[in-house]
Amino acid sequence: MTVVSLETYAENTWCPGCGDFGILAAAKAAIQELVREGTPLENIVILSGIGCHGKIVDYINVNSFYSLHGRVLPAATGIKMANPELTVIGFAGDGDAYGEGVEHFVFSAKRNTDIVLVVHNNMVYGLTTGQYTPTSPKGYQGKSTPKGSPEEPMNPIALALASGATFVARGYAANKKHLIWLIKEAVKHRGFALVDVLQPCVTFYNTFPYFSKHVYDLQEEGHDTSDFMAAMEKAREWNHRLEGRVPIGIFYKVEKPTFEEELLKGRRPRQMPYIDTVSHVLKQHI
Amino acid sequence: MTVVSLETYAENTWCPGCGDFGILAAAKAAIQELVREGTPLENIVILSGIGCHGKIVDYINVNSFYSLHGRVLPAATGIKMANPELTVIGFAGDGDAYGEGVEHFVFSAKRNTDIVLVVHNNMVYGLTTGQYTPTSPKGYQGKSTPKGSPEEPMNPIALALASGATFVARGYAANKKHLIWLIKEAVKHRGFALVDVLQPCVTFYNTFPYFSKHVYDLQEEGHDTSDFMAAMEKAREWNHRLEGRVPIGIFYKVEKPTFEEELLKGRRPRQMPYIDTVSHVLKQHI
Amino acid sequence: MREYSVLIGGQAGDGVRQAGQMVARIFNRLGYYVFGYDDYPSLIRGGHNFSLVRAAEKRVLNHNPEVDVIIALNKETVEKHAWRLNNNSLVIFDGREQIGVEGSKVLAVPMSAEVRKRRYHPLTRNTYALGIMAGALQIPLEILKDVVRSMLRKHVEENLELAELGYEEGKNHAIRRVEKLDNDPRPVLTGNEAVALGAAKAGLRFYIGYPMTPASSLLHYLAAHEDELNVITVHPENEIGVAMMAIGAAYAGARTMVGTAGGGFALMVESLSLTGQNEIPVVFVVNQRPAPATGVPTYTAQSDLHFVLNAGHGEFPRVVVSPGDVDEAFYLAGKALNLAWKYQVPAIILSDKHLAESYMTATFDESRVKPEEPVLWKPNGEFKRYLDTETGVSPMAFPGTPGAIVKVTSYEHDEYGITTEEPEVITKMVEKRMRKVKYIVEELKREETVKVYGEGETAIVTWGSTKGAVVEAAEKLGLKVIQPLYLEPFPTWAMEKALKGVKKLIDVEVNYGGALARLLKTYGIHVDAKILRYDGRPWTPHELEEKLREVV
Amino acid sequence: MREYSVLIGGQAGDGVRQAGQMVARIFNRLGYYVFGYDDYPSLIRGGHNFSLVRAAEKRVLNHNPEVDVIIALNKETVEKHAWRLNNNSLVIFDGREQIGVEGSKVLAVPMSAEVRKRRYHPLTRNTYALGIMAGALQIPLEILKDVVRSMLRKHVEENLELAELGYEEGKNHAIRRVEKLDNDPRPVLTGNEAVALGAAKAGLRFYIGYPMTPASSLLHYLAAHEDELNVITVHPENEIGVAMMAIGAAYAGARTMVGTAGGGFALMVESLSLTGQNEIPVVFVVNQRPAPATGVPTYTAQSDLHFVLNAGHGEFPRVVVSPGDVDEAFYLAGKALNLAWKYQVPAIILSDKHLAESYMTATFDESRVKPEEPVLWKPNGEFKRYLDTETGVSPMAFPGTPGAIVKVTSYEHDEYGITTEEPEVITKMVEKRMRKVKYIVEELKREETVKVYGEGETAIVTWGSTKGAVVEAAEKLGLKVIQPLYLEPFPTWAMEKALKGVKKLIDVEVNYGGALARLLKTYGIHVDAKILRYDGRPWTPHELEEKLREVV
Ligand SMILES: Cc1ncc(C[n+]2csc(CCOP(=O)(O)OP(=O)(O)O)c2C)c(N)n1
Ligand SMILES: Cc1ncc(C[n+]2csc(CCOP(=O)(O)OP(=O)(O)O)c2C)c(N)n1
Ligand code: SF4
Ligand code: SF4
Ligand SMILES: [Mg+2]
Ligand SMILES: [Mg+2]
Repeated sequence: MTVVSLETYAENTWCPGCGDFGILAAAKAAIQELVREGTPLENIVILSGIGCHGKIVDYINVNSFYSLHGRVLPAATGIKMANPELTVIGFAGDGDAYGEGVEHFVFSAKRNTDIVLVVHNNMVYGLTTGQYTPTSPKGYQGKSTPKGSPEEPMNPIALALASGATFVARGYAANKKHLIWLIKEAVKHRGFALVDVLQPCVTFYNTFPYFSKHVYDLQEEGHDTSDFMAAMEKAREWNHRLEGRVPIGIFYKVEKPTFEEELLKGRRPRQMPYIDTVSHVLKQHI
Repeated sequence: MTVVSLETYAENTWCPGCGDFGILAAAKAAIQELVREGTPLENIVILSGIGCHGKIVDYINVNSFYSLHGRVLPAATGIKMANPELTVIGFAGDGDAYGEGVEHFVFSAKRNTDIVLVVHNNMVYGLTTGQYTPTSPKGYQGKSTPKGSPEEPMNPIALALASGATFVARGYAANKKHLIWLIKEAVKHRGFALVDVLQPCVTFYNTFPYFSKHVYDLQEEGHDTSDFMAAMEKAREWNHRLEGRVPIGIFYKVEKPTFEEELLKGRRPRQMPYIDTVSHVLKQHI
Repeated sequence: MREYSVLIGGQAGDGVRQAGQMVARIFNRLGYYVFGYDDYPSLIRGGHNFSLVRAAEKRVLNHNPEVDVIIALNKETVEKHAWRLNNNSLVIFDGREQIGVEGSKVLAVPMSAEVRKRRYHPLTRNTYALGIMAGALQIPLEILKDVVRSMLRKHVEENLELAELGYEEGKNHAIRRVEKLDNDPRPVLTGNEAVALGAAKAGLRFYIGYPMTPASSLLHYLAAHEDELNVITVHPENEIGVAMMAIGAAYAGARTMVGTAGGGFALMVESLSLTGQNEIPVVFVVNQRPAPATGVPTYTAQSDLHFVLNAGHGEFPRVVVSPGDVDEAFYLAGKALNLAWKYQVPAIILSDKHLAESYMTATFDESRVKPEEPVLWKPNGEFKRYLDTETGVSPMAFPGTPGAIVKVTSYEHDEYGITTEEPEVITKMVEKRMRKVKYIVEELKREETVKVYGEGETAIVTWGSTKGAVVEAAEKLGLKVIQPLYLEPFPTWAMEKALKGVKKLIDVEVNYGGALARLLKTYGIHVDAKILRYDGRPWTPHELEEKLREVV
Repeated sequence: MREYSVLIGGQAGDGVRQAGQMVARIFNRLGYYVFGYDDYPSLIRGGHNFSLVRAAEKRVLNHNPEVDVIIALNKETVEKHAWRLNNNSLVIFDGREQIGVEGSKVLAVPMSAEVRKRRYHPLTRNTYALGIMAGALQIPLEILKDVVRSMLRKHVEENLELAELGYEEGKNHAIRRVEKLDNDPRPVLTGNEAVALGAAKAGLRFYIGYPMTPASSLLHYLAAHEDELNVITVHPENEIGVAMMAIGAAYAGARTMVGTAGGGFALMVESLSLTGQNEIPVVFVVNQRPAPATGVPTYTAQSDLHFVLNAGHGEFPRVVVSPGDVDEAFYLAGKALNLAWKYQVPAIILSDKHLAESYMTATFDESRVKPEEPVLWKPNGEFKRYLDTETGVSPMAFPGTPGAIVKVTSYEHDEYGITTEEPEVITKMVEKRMRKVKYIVEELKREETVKVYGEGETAIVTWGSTKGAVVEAAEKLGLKVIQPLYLEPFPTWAMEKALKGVKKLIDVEVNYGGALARLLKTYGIHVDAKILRYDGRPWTPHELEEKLREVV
């Protein structure tokens, strides 16, 4: 059994100890397993936004689309609809996916495009030096909010649920095995799959100590992933304050038709022939 | 008791019978009552997006900001934070608020800015001739989706709840009295208030017959507006299919600090003096 | 030149536009060249809409403000447009009321009443009116019936019946006989339709659009013709979604076009810049309308030229084409898509409401447009998405290709697509991308990039839809007309040739500042006078003639 | 001219930038003019960062690539920068290792080890190094201590202790004595800080920004100084939110500025166009960096000029200023805010990474900037938000004003702000708005709009931060320098004057295409040669001198 190498020559420039390493390791392992299980490597495409997280595409030797800040999802949707045979996995930051481009988050969930979104949720803008993001707790003091963030954090799990996502999960960057499992489950799920990952930023917001103590596994404790209201309850159990227990695992999972199925209705864009003539249409204009 | 006149000379160009007339009448009546109850007319500002609904600002003789498509909310937020004494009421379309600019919707709810958003939810883009919007039912055939919309509709009530809105309500354009009450309640509420209004578009999607039969009043049937999960249940009871009963009224209402309170911390931007010198700051640079 | 003009006026919702198109088709089948202009405010019901249809022996690219027939679906139409009537003209009026219009014959027929009586769909009234017109102009009834059958899907029998009824009435008041000419009927297309077909012929796979006047009809048209054209249409959440989906789809190998007006394009500017960095080909249709901001959404303008030429942060090559009629729209749309793919650059089709929504006789040769081959990676050796080549164009592969790892990026990068901050690599990659301009120019030198009409020492320079009115006015006055079809890369070589012998150059546009004149100045070409309007209305030859006489 | 240059290099996270600023302040207190340049890749820890600080008797606006002292916080710094050393220079190296650098004295001190031993914060190492430097350059220890006390908030005692320790070691290896000059210390500011203070002095009330290098520090600075400057800062969901909030706040009467880089500005373009239609004054700071797209985010460029000049659909007046140093940044920020409010137009402060983040001695006279009165409505008679006046400027009122109903709109509108589609009204309103340009120009004619340095028949034309290097190189070569401070409305009158007697004109910029040269061409000014770079790095006088010699 050979393992495909996913190394690139790009120098890794994350801070030592950054939670992103955990996500990178899990993502690579998940991709390797997917390939081993039969997905052609060339059919895998990863995307990223702009931020520390975004560098992940430089570190995995697979097709990639390093997008704009906040714009992973519409690009991923375009890729998937042009070639539904591809496995499309987006990596985004919390500033990226939940802030700058949250409209695409809402709509990807609504459409149920068959793509995976892994959010490196470090509760800060890492690359621009630690300002508050949509998931920072109220009162968070970053350079743009020295008096403390004036806003309650967003609850992305609840938002994904309310937006119509069919697979909603949370992982933790330090739980590699669990995260590999989540990413693979998300890939196997037909439809939009959110994997929000608690990703401590050791430089600006080191949440490792807290999360390592307080995360618990939803699946271990028992949770009905087909029950929307139960998922919503669980989503509301914790919301980005370093207080209380933090559920990780799959919150919700249901099957629904995907966007590209409904859009393409069996057409295969890459195989469709170019038209030879427009004369049949011109006739309608006479 | 005198009633302030809110007429303008602008010719009304809505289609005869349009649900927008109901919203206009209710909005005017609500404003008149607010003025009668003590709000200075000059302290009221209304905004609109672009679409049929947008014309409402031309039809009410009060301060107004005819915004861009999808951009009512950030403009409203800017107005409110620069002058918290103003009563700020935005009117937006469903394409406008739930599509083009839905990120601002999520964030206005999250921030709890003390503004009102009245959405003319006709489930179509009216002004651009009837294409599907985020709230059109799946399968809706508009000119951009002659084969039927490939997407499930968005549930704006659920989205507002998940985003953190503190006042979430639905009205019906044909229930004027109820709508006046809702708008006034929304204005009186301290924080972000959504009034989603079922607004039949007689030209492209005449839902009057359906709604007139199927709406029911949440408050009449009894509903605990302080219970988030109950509100979420009610939100999910109906979602833009012409099927089943349609709850209107207040889904949810809680008190939380507002954005401008948290941001301004007592400062009054319009009263703050201009600084005379920057020498005290320059000193720090020596 | 034999020519006829017909105005149909009524309220929004009265089917004025369709009636106009039917008139155009009638004349088309009589062998005439046609042009139809729609004037409508931004509302859905009510207000005042009118269509001006002109038919002529020779190709016409503009409407004539003066008309031979007015079909007045309401009284307002007569009041607003009586000034357009010439002698021996006819007014077909829906009503019993006797209205007097000097020098014209008025046929007051209570059409609505008749339609209501029969409980027919209100829009059948238009066919009734067209029947009257056909009768009065002695146009064979069969032609009208044919048009009804080919254009209408619903209530066909009722329409045919009313056509006949109207015809009988019209016959009794014949004012003239429109002769049938010896030409075969040709397709009548709007600019948007021509762009759609040109792009489809060049291999368009996805059209992605968010509704916006005057680009919505491009989305609607392609959506309605998906299966006939092998195009898939998508209507996303907003214009940022549009542009980013398009870039994603093109990255995956699908020829993709998006369309919008200036305001929607404004939201795509960051994405446009992305295509400049990641070298993914996307075509943007930008249909101008009066701005800034929402402006006057259903009217026309040419005020986004410099915006489109300079949109996006940073420097990167782009192609900007400017069609002036449906033939050019067809060819240039095809060319834009091909250039985008051959050079991996964004291409912009800059049109405007007047071209996008007006309909006119098409005479293009569709065989001239086909998908041209991009530079594709041959699966031997290593794949580098940004291989530094002589032309600056790197062979492409798409995800799903065994052996190729396709890494694209918004960052400055090396040949593999890995981020770089090294000054030497940055320099090299900037030069790689910018080098393409030279090769695009070489290709364009083999194309028609500047059109010249007529000759003489006094020339008018113009662009886009305005060329229709300009060429016609210039013909009358014996002036030369120069019309660049490409605005970027700017065809200096062809302009130079076109300007040979020109002593006086007059600029005609639909904007305040003279955008083309400003552009020309960057290339060392000075105009001697500018004729500009910026009221949302297109120039007509008649108005222009006057203005031109003043400056010539 | 007495001048010294110091380089501090290390990893991101080592506090290189702050150490550089401390060096600058030390020399500042010695009466020198200073300039500091930071070079850092886009990462948070690791990589290689360096600061180049130059101190001189005369005002300097650029760094010197050659240095007298290198403070090497790691070995990489020595390897990368040894070429910069001149004779009799000093390397202060953190380590025990003996490293040889030709012609220079190397002081290897195990500073980290020492810091670790004492369990001090790792960043205190920098003060240790500065102590050594102070000792070796015979700079009074008290000055360093003063700088520590004024700049550092944490671990002050430890830092003071290490300063002393280092000083003692450095003293033993003194290489030279930096004389104290007879000047008072002056404020040392970055371009962003100067813009912040200039705007604050002109009455700024809200600064709204979404983080983006190199504009983030403008947001951070104002956020940190809210109470000292009476400014309120807001960080919204994205740049569209930023721009729209700003327009809302300005509509409500608050002077508001936003700031971003090219990519963020790209997202504001639709809103910019809105300000063109609704005439609400907003100031946009656009700090350029290499693009397209994400590009090279922490480096510099001047490649957004035409984008900024032409951004937005439709035609509307705008003001674009281009500061080249902190004094100009202060004045022009104030002026931009005042012009925006006096003429109700958008104003853009076009800067770049090199100016925005480099720090230098400020010599401006703050009394020259203050809030200038906009045209306000006097509460008598009817209020018309878009009253058509001679200057095109309509008296403003804000919501909350009894008697005034303030209706603003993105649509074309009449004087009350009610939507119009009437051609006459459209024409009138377009002209009303565009008329303002004339009055802005009249005001600008009373301002310094073009700077001229030196004289001669050969002149260099340049803009923005590049002027620093250009002026210095030109001085050496005896060339004249012309620097427009306003790019829109373009000061043709002042350029004409500046160009009098110039026979040869050389353009120097940091971009590929020669953006300023292209702009000049539109105004009939031709450059004879262009000296361009586009590798993300600013020009230095030394490099320029060489290039200039080639073309002069
Ligand atoms: C349109 C735009 N705005 C702003 C930026 C600047 N920017 C780069 S990364 C970043 C924040 C990233 O935060 P997040 O998405 O949470 O990613 P992280 O760095 O935390 O992984 C920002 C604001 C940008 N690149 N593009
Ligand atoms: C950025 C932008 N995109 C598109 C448009 C075109 N447009 C105008 S109104 C409208 C749809 C309006 O639909 P909705 O918000 O539901 O309002 P309604 O007309 O139904 O009241 C669109 C797409 C625009 N004005 N601006
Ligand atoms: S700044 Fe934070 S998120 Fe970014 S690499 Fe460092 S630790 Fe990771
Ligand atoms: S199109 Fe629909 S929403 Fe618009 S005015 Fe007519 S009925 Fe109302
Ligand atoms: Mg983050
Ligand atoms: Mg709607």
